Order: sequence, then C-alpha cells, then structure tokens
Amino acid sequence: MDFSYSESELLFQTELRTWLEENLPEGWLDGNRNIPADNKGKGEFLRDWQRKLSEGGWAGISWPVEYGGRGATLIEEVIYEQEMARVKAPPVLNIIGTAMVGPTLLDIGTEEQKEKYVRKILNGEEIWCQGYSEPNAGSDLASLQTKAVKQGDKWIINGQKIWTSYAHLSDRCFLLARTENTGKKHEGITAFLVKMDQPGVETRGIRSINDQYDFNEVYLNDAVADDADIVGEVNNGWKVSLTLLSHERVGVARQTFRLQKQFDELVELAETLEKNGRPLILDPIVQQNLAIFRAKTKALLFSYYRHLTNSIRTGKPGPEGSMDKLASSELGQEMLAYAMSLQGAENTLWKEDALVDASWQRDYLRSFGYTIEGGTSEIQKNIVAERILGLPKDIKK
Amino acid sequence: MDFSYSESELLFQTELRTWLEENLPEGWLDGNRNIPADNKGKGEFLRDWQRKLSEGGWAGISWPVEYGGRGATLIEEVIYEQEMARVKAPPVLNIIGTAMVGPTLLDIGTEEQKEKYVRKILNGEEIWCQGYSEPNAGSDLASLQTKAVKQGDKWIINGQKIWTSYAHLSDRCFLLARTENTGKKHEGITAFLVKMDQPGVETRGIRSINDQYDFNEVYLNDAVADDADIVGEVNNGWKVSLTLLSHERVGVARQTFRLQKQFDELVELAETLEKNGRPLILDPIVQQNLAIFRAKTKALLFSYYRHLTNSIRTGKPGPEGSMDKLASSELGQEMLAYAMSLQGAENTLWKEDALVDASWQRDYLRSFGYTIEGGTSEIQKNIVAERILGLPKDIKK
Amino acid sequence: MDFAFNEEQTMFQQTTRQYLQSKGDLAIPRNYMEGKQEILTQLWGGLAELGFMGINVPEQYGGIGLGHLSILPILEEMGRAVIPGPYPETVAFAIPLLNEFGTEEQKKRYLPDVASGKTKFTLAIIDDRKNQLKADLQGDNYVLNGAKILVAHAEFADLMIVAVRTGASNQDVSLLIVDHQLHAECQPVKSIDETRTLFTVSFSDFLVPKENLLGQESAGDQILKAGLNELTAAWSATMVGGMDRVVDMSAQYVKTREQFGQPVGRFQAVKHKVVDMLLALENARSLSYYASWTVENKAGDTFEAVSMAKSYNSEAFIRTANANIQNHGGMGFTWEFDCHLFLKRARSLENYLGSPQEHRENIAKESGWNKEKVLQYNK
Amino acid sequence: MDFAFNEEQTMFQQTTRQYLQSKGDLAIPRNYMEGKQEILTQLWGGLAELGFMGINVPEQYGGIGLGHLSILPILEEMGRAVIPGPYPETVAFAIPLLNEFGTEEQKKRYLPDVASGKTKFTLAIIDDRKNQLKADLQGDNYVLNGAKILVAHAEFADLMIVAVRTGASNQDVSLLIVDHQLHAECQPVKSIDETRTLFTVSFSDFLVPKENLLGQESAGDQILKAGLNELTAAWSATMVGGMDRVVDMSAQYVKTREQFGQPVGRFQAVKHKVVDMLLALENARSLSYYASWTVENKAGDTFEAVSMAKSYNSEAFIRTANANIQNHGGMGFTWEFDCHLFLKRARSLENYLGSPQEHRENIAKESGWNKEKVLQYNK
Repeated sequence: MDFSYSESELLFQTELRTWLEENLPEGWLDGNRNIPADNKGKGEFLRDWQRKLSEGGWAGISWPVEYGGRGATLIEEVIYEQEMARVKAPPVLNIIGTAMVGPTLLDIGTEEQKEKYVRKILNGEEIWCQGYSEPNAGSDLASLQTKAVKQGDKWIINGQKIWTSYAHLSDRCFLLARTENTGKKHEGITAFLVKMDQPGVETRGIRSINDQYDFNEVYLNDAVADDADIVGEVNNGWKVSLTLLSHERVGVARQTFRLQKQFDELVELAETLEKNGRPLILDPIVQQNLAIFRAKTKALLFSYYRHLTNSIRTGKPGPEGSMDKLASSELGQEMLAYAMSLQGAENTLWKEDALVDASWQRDYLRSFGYTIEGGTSEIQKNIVAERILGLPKDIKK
Repeated sequence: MDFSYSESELLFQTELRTWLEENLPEGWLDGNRNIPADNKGKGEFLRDWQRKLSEGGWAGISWPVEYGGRGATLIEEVIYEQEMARVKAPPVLNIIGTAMVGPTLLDIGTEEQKEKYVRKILNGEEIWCQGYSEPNAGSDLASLQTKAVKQGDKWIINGQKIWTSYAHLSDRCFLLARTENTGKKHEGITAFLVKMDQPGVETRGIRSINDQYDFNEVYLNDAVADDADIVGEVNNGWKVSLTLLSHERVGVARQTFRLQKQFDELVELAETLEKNGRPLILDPIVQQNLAIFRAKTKALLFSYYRHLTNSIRTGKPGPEGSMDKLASSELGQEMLAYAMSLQGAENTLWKEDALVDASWQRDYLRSFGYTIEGGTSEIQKNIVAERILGLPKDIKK
Repeated sequence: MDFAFNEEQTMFQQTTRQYLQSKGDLAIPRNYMEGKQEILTQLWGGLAELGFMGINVPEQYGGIGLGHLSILPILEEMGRAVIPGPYPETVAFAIPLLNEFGTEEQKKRYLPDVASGKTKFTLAIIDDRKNQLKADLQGDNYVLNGAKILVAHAEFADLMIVAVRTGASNQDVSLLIVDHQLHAECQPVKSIDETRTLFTVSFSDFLVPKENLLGQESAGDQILKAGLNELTAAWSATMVGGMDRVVDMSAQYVKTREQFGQPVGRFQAVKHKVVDMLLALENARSLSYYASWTVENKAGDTFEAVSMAKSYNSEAFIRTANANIQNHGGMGFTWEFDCHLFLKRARSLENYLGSPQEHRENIAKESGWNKEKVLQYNK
Repeated sequence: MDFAFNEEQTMFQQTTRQYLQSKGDLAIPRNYMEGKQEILTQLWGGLAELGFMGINVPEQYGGIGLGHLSILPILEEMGRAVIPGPYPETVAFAIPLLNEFGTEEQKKRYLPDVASGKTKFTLAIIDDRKNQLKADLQGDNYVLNGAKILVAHAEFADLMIVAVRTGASNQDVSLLIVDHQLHAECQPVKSIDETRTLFTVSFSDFLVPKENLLGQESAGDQILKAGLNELTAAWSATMVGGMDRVVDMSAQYVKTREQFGQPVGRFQAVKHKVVDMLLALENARSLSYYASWTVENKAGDTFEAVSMAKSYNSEAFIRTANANIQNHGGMGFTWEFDCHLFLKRARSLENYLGSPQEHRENIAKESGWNKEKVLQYNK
C-alpha cells in the first residue's frame, strides 16, 4: 500500500507539465480558455490541438511505440489524465479514435485496417466517432435496428444513430449495425468502419440543454461499406463492441480528475463570493457542505486508484469501472448543483453575463448528461449488482 | 379551503382534554409515563387504561352510538388522535379490536358475531390481535400457508403466524388461513375469529432490537374454530381482510400526530443539550436541520388533512393513505436518528442511564419497524406508483 | 376544516388550464424564448378578459374583491406551463401593496388599469453592488440615481415598485412607483431561464413625482416585508404547478418509453423515483396551501409558513425537475424536449426572494430558536 | 503506487478472519453481550499468540516493529465481527504513545507485557461534567480526585491512559498511566451497544506515582492530539469492516429470501439499495486506507485525512447498517438476527472521538477555510 509516485512516474509528470506549459493555446493557463462557439471555429480549434498533441507525442500515449505512441503504463495514463484535468486542457477531438478505435484495431483489426487507419488516428488526420445508440436502443443497446445488407460486394446500411459525439467533425465512424435478424438480439450485430463523407451519411446536430451542439443524430440512407470495413467477423459485433468499451477506463480517469479540479474551484468560488460582506466560506454551513464534498471527491479518487491497482494486478479491467462511473457522475452533478446554489440570486446568469465564470452554468447543465450517457446510473447499478454483488438479473420478457 | 376547526369540533376537543386531564394515570401529564416493563405488569396497566377509556366513552369513538361508540365524524377521530398524541397517552391495548375488528364485524359480520363480540371489544373485556403475516408471507401476504381444514363441523387450523402484536395479551385473533389450494393464491383464503385460550394456540414473544416484546409468533397446532367463526364466506378472506385494512386510516393519523409531538420534543432536546456551554439550538447548522424537519412534519400533517378531505368528499378512503404511511414512517425514522446524533458521545446510553430520556433510544430503535410493518416502504411505493400514478405493475412470475 | 380547493378555486384552476392550453400550453414559453414576445401581450389580454387581473382588486376599483387564496390556483397553473411575465409581481405584490398602503388617489390611478389588463407591474429591489440606487427629494420630485439588478420583465411591465434609499441610514428605505419606461436604461442580462427575462435598470437624474411614494417615507422595509411575503407565497405556488407537471411528464413518459421489451416505468428504479417525486409534490402542495391561507387570513405564523413553503418547494422543484430529466434519458438532455424548461425555472426561483438557507434561518427566527429566546429559556 | 493490501496485509487479514471464525465469529459479541465475558480473555490470548498484540511494538520490546498499516486489516476484520474489547485503544493509542512519548523505563515496563497479551489498555478522556478529574502533585505521587465518563472496557483493561488537569489553566492537561484496577470505582452504564461496555470511573484520593506521567507535564493536549488521531483512524477502519459485513449480509439475504416467487434481490428497489451500500463502502474503504497511510507516514495532511475518514465512515456505517435492517424486512427488526449489532455499534462510534460535524469542522480548519486564512486571501 503506497500512495506515492515512483521516480520515473514523477519524471513523466514533469515532462508533460513542461510540454503543456509550452504548447497550450496562448493565455490558456491564465484562464483565457475560450473555445470558439461556432461549429466551424470549434472544429478548427480542436483539430489544431489534436495535431499539436500528436506532434508532441502526447496523443495516444498508451499505444505501442511502433505506432507512434509511448507505450505508457496504466499509471502514466492516469498521470496524463490528471495533468490534463489540472490545466483544464481542451478536449481531445479524436478521443474516440485514440482511446477506443485505435487500441481496438491494434487488438483485433486486420493488418490492412491497421495500415490504413491507425497512424491517421494518432496524428489527427482522421477524426473518429462511434455509432452505437439509436432512438429505440439506448439503455437496451442490443435492440439496435440500423441494418446492413450485403448487395454484391458492398454492404448497404440504413438506419439512424443518435448521441454521436462530434459526428459533424468526424471523418469516420465505428458503427454497429444489424446483419442478422434471427436468433438472440445481440448475436446479429456487426461492427463497421464507415466513411462519414459519403452521400448516404447525414448528420444533424442535437441542441443540448446547455445550448451546445456536441451530439448528433446520424442518418444512414444507403450508406456504403466494404467487407474490408468489418471489424472482427460478421455477426460478431457485440463482442467487438465490448472489446472497445473495455478501453474506456481512460474516460473514467478523466471524470475523476475533473472532479478534483472542480472541487478546488468550488472552494475558490466560496472564497470569492460574499454575503453581507463576508466570504461565503466563513459560513459554517458552507464549510460543512464543502467538507462533505472534499471527503467524497478524495474517496472517489482513491477508489479509482484501488480499482486501477486491481486492473494492474490482474492484467484486465474489472467491473469496478461501473462503480467509478456511477459515483463520479452523480457527485459531479451534486457539486455543480451546489456551485449554482452558492451563487445566490444571480446563479442563473450565464454566457457573457455570468456572475463569476460562465462555465459553472454550462457545466451544471452539462452534468445532467453524465448520469445518462455511457450507460445511465440505473443501468450502472444493475451492472454493479449483477457483476460485483452477484445479485439476480432483472426479469426480462 | 379552511384550516380551522368548527365550533362543535372545538367543543369535542375541550371535552376530551378535560377527560384526559382527569383520567390519565397519576403523574402522566407531568412526564412520569412509566409503563411496567414486564409482560404481566404491562398487560394489567394497559387493560386498566382500556377499561377507563371504555367507561368514559372514549374507546371506539367512531362506532355507532347503539354499540357504545359516539358516532364520531372523521374530523373528530382526527382530533382524538391529535389529543392522544399531545399527551402521549398509553397505547390502546385493544386497538386491533376497536379500530379494525369491531368496525369490520359491524360492516359484514353476522348478527350472532355482532352480538357475541362487539360490546366486549369496546369495554376491553376481550382483547384482539390479528394473524396475518407468516414467516414466508410478509410483503407477499397472499402466499400464506397456515391451513384450515374442515373435519366434521370443526375447522382444524395448523400453521404459524408472525409479527402478531400483543398476541400474548389477547383473547381472540382475527386470523387468515388457507382453505383452498387450487386457483389463484388469494382466492383460497378465509378469515376466522379464533379463540387464543385453547390448547392448539401457543404464542412466543419476539424480542425486538429495542429489547421489547410487543410482537409474537403464534403457533397453531390443531387449533379449532367453528363455522360461526368465519367472517364473510369461506374462501372470501382476502376481500374481508381488505375491508379490515380500509379501517386503518386511524393508524396513519396516530403516526402523523406522533410526528408533530416528536418534532416539538426534538426542539426541546436541542434547547436542553449544550456544547461548550451553549445550547445546541443556537448552532446555525442545528437550526437549518430543525427548520427542514419543521417544514416536513408540517407538510405531512397538511397532506394528511388534504387526503382526509378527499375521503370525506368521496365518502371512501383513497390510496393516498399509502403516501401518508410511507412519508411519515420515513420521516419518523429520520427525526429520531437526528435526535440520536444530537446527544453526542452519550447518545447510546439508554434505559436508566440515558442522557435525557430513555424513550429517545427506545423509539429510535423502534422506528426501524415503521418502514417494515404494515407494508414495507418498498411495497408502499409500488402501491402509490400503481394505484395513484397508474404505472405498470411489477413483473411477476 | 377543509384542505382542498373549494368550488371557486377549482373553477379558476380549470379555466386557467383551458385558457393556457388554448394558447398553446408549453408553446407559450417556447415562443417567448424564441423572441416572439407579443405572446405575452396576447396572454395578458386574455387573462384580463377572464377577470384574472382583478381578482384581488376591490370591486370599487373594477375588480372582484377576492383574496390570495383565489389567485392560488391560477398561479399553480401558470407554473405548470412555465408561463413568462410578471403576473405574480402584479397580483401578489403590487395589488396587495396598493390595497393596503396606497393613497386613495394611487388606488384610483392604478388599480382599475391593472384590473383591466392595461397596466403591468414589476419590482426592483436588489441594488447594483457598485451603484446603489438613491433618491433625493428635490421640490416635488425624487431624483433617482443608481441601478437595480435582476429586475424581471422590465421590458413588458409598465411600472415598477422600486426600493430606494431616501436617507442616510440603512433603514431609510422608501418605495416608489416608477414609470421606468420613460427613460430608465433597461439592459437585458442573459439567464439560463429564458422564460423570465432579467434586466439591469439604471437611473440617471430620473424624476419621480413625490405623490408616487408608496406608504410613508422610510417605511419601505416594513411594507416590503409584507409585500415580499405574499409574493413569495405566490411564487411557491407556481413551483407546485411546475412540480405537478414534471410528475405528470415523468409518469406519462415512463409508461410509454420501452427498453428491454418493457415500459421503463415497470423497473422499480424508475417507478420509485417517480413516487419520490410525487411525495415531494404532496409536501410542496401542502406547504403552499397553508402559506397562502396564512397570507389571506393574516395569520400570526404567516412569515414562518411562507418560509417553509419557499425553502421546501424551491429545493423540491429543483430535485424533481432534475429527476424528470433523468427519467427521460437522453431525450431529457435535449433542448427540444421540455424537461429543461422546468429545471431552469426552478433554478431561477431557487434564490429569488431569499435562498432556502435564508428562509430556514427565518423559520428559526420565527420559531423563537434565535438567541434571545433561548437565553431566556436557560435562565 | 499501489492502493491495495500488500501480501503481508493480506496475510494478517486472512489470519484474523480465520481465527475469529474459529472462535465463533458473531457468536463472540453475542456471548459477550450475554455476560460470558471470559470470551474476551480467550480472544486476547489468541491474538497475542498470533503476535497481533505486538505488531507495532518495537522488536527490542518483544514486538514485530511494524506500523499502523499492518494493524489496519486486523481492525477491519474485528469490525466485521463486532468484536468487543479495547484492541484499538491498546494498539492504536497506548502503544504508539508509549513508543513516541514513553520513557525508556515505561517502555520496558509496559511494552513487553502488551506484546505478550498480558496488559490491556483503555483510555479515559471525558470528564464528568459535574466532577472534573484533577491531579495534585504531592511528593512522588499525583493525587487524583474526580471522575471520567464513557470509559470503554474499564472492566477488562488492566491500565488506562487518563487525561487529568494538573494546573490552573485549561491547557494544563497531563497524561497519566493509571492502574485503575487498584481501587478506582468503575460503575458500568447501559448502552444500546452491549458489545462495548462503558463505565464511569471515579477517583477519590487515588495515588499515581510521578513516574507514570506520559510525556511532559501539561503537554497532554498535544500528545492526545497525535494519539487520538491514530485511534480515530483505527476505529474508522473497524467501520469499514462493519460495512463490508452488512453489504455481504444484505447481498446474501436478498439472493435467498423469496417473495412473490422471486428472490427479493431481483427487485430493483432492493437491488439498487445494496449497490448504494456498496458504493458507500468503497468510499469508506478508500478514506480509511488513505487515513492509515498518512498516520504511518506522518504525512502533513494526516489530521485532515483522518477527519475525512471518521466523518464519512461513521455516517456511512449508520446508513448502511440501517439499510441492512430494511433489506432483512421483519427479521432485521429482531434481536435474534445480527443486523442490529452493526447499527448499534455504528451509533456507539458515531460521536466517539468527535462527531461527524466536529470532524468536518476540522477538515475546514486543516484546509485553511477558517477565518485567518480567508482574511489573508481577501487582502
């Protein structure tokens, strides 16, 4: 039991910090963290950042060195996410590519697929999105209805995806489609690598409650893919998607570190805001609430580390990721809600009129997605109950 | 919309108050509310109180005048419970008899049954208990397995009941038993009026976590009943039991008023206890918590009144009783838990060594039963969801 | 004793619901958010036609002469449809204050126009931190300089009741009836609740005739206390309507949305969450009814009752609006679905007219848990 | 970085669990509650045989010379079985204080006997409100008069570390090693947690030799702060064990108990409740591990870390023990089932060594949210 970093880990951390200080956008570290709001400007900004990361060797750090990665250890990945959260770095546009699609292709892709896609993922030349959810297949993903039918040597894909992040900025999509309608629901699914820039693919932005357009609907009308675009085998897509999801631990790390940062900012907020001329943080009630949040954020961090320790020891990710995801999304929502409450009667002002920093309002509204996307809290609880506690499965028809 | 009592209601209240002042056990109103702890002493004490109530005309007040009641209105019943809570009157030993069995027999009993039982219920000559739950039929009451089989002109009853309040002090039991094994589970149940003092009936006290013995197991080994002891018809016991349960609103009233009293005492506790020489109630954190409880207890009271208004207008009890039961049992548990917390390091001292009043510790432990007995909170939520919100029923095999 | 709506209240409730539905229900706030502010003028005209602008205006001034309990069902219904506009400010603040503190002349001048729907009021009570609003009496006019923030619907209201400093001490607060549309500067500020527009209103050598003083000079604090109490009760009632709606929305959605071959409302995690929402609604409704009853009956515990309603309801509204989003899954996260309207309204009301913590402090004060009382107790 | 038990810790854990199971597991506290107090003596002998009484006693005094992290798994296991007795007081208070502040002579006198299981310690730090404990130095002895309350296991412990007033000021607190078995009056008081007997211990002209002073005279407060910090970490670890057990109990019970033809654990209301318990356990375990690590490594944030563990874990233990009763339905309400043992233990630890609120105040202080820091910040 040891809560400190090794020397080589500390070295890695210093190297990354130095790089960030030199390469983050102008003024970023001083708090000028404005990302253009319009789709085009935002896309360019994020592509620039992705390219910088890749040039500096800081994209896909866990990838093998031969493919342009660093072969980073799990702990180094964690340090990476920690540092990125610390400086509130811009989001990684090609996160689906570097964190999920790339590693999956390296795992189980064909030589041709590796050749064709992998390097372009890392250098940001091709941005990826993932096409999983559908309007009638959210929590019940296996019910997806998007169909791929073989016609000659082409697969013709029809259907609709939803909640596809950054689809409008993406070049390719890791897409699940139904290729077989008999048998069990999850046995007729195939994973395709689909080109976005083709007549059969249309994206439409979804306006979220925080007035952002990061998610999309993707309409597939006779979209086309080849046999060579199939990952794994036909009708084996469910397993492929599980492989891909097993690479999601990085997302959990990001969420966990974001919470640590958020807590620090919450304290700053309470130190900054005043009531009757006194900083709020002197209010004993505020102190009690902050102390509760302090214990909970720290607990989640250590729990994440403990679960990571298990992964390192056993060599594979465990179901504990669901606990981390569940707890951090709920706590994030709670803390942001509290930040809203602290801002008094001006708490709903946002955008350029925000009382302190508009990101509180934007992030608060964004947090309602945390407990839904990537498996709702209700689904995560079922997973934890069944896979960790061994409780009986829900009754299904 | 009117939140005040009418003149005749105020008169009723005054009359009851005067009677209580004159008839409560010596010293009761001054706080000497000791009920003997041993079974025998407790039984005698409670029987005495029951007799007093009956003699004064204050047992079964909603009963028709011809049967010894007062024909009280619903609002008068409420005032009755409010006053009883105000003075923390001793429990009514024959509550099952006066509140449930009596009214049910008056509703649907035979003339012979009314003749035989009803007056003795009111004057406390015969104490009643109810035999519903079984070890394997708690939330799922319809699964009960106690069997009654007709042999000649007698019914022979075998099985086991559990959670029977005051069974050890009771003369008769309103008992559900299975008389038919085919068909739907709840269609083969019959309601019997069973004599407790017979060789086939044996009671065993259950020690509760608060070290009391108010509940019992009842073992039925060839216990005997006649045809004349059947309420309603053979195999119609499920409906009879629902009739009986519909008379339970008084229990909810009692719980609601007990909460109001408990809140006042919680404030007194915070005014009495000190930390660093200051009464706890001056602590702003304590004030916030008390203010929350204040709003919640008041809200429950007014909700109960609103639901009662509905009952009066429609002439029948609605499913809102489940909401009242659910909310008041949960809030009671919460407030008693807070009373424990307030007592600092001495909060676990009890019986003669309690810091302030041993009833805090006893009631706190007792409160864990509130959310289980008479339908667990989970069951109540199902009832509310299905009967009030119209949500789908649980999937059952 | 009777704790439910009486016939008249039920009638007001049904009429309001029918009227709002005829105007598009939730399309009303939607249209307003999208800039079609004329919907407000139409709405106001309709409310006036129904007589709803004059419910608590005395008959001699063109109203019906009823009290706060009669407005209650209308407020609930407005909350149910997240209706924009200063209805509560007008009927639960301006009218009662004019009734109680207005001069005969003021009553004659304003009340008939309010009752007919011609005049809408708002209020301005929060000072700009850096530019406190002061009024100097010069001749027959008060000269106003300074600014007020978070003024709701300044664009739509014709008049506002403004709290101004009229003397050296903090207690020298007076209320003025101000025609801000003349030449006060109304600067809109962006709020996440786009159904309640907020403004910073700045005054620069702005003249207000002396006869526009409401009540005595420097008596503003006391008058405000009464007025804000009624206004707070009113907004608490709108929250009940909002909660009622999100419970409905959730119950309906989870009955029809299917996953795993089942309506999601069959899963207890979802099912019981809706029950918890309903229980919160029940509490909120009870506290609101009681608060409004104490307002109408000037009961001794009215300040406590209103603080209980406001502190409980505002937190419960946020909680249930939040749960409603979760119950709608991904769709609840979209701008397109209506769930967020309720959450945002709930947040914009959370700390308006006092935070939950402040109202709980008031409960403590009104209950006598404050220092003075307890020290007596300990003697 | 490594956040799980190492091999040694795992070994201590397994050994403890096996040993306690061999002694009857939850029959141990049951027997103790029923008056069979000899079980404690047997237990202590066994623990000593396993070497568990000397884990953090230096080797030269007959121990193994390890630190707090090595005791952690043993404490967890004891919490899992609601073990009675002053094990935490002895190994996480008396031993570390003797190690750090004891004279060479004191170490020689006490540590070998503690390590061999011969000597058990408890502590007495809370004054009787009406009869504060004072010590007058007369010649070679302190003369003690007054009483301490809530002294755990005074009947079983051979010695106690007692905080006494040795001067006029409130700061004049000193620690004495007292052989209370001589002729102090130990009056048992009834607690709902019958697995932790509590006593009022009264001293009347009770002589304690001067050489029994632990640390400097009047330095008691500082020494206590360090000692109580470690003891609090230890009790927080036992809570993790308790929570681990109630999660297990609930999971097992709801898998087997059937209603409506289903194991009740299939119903999401129950199923998700057990998940919530597990999540609380995860948090508690993490905070406990970290707190113990800061204690062993004398980390700068140890007081904050321990306060986080104590405040979170004690409330979470109550909450999960409560949920465990509910999950067991009626049976959870019986004395016969073991559920209540955990709830009662949780309550008896809630405010022991500081209430959750007090520990959160300490987090605020240690985090620099207190007045001084903030006023600087605002300058």
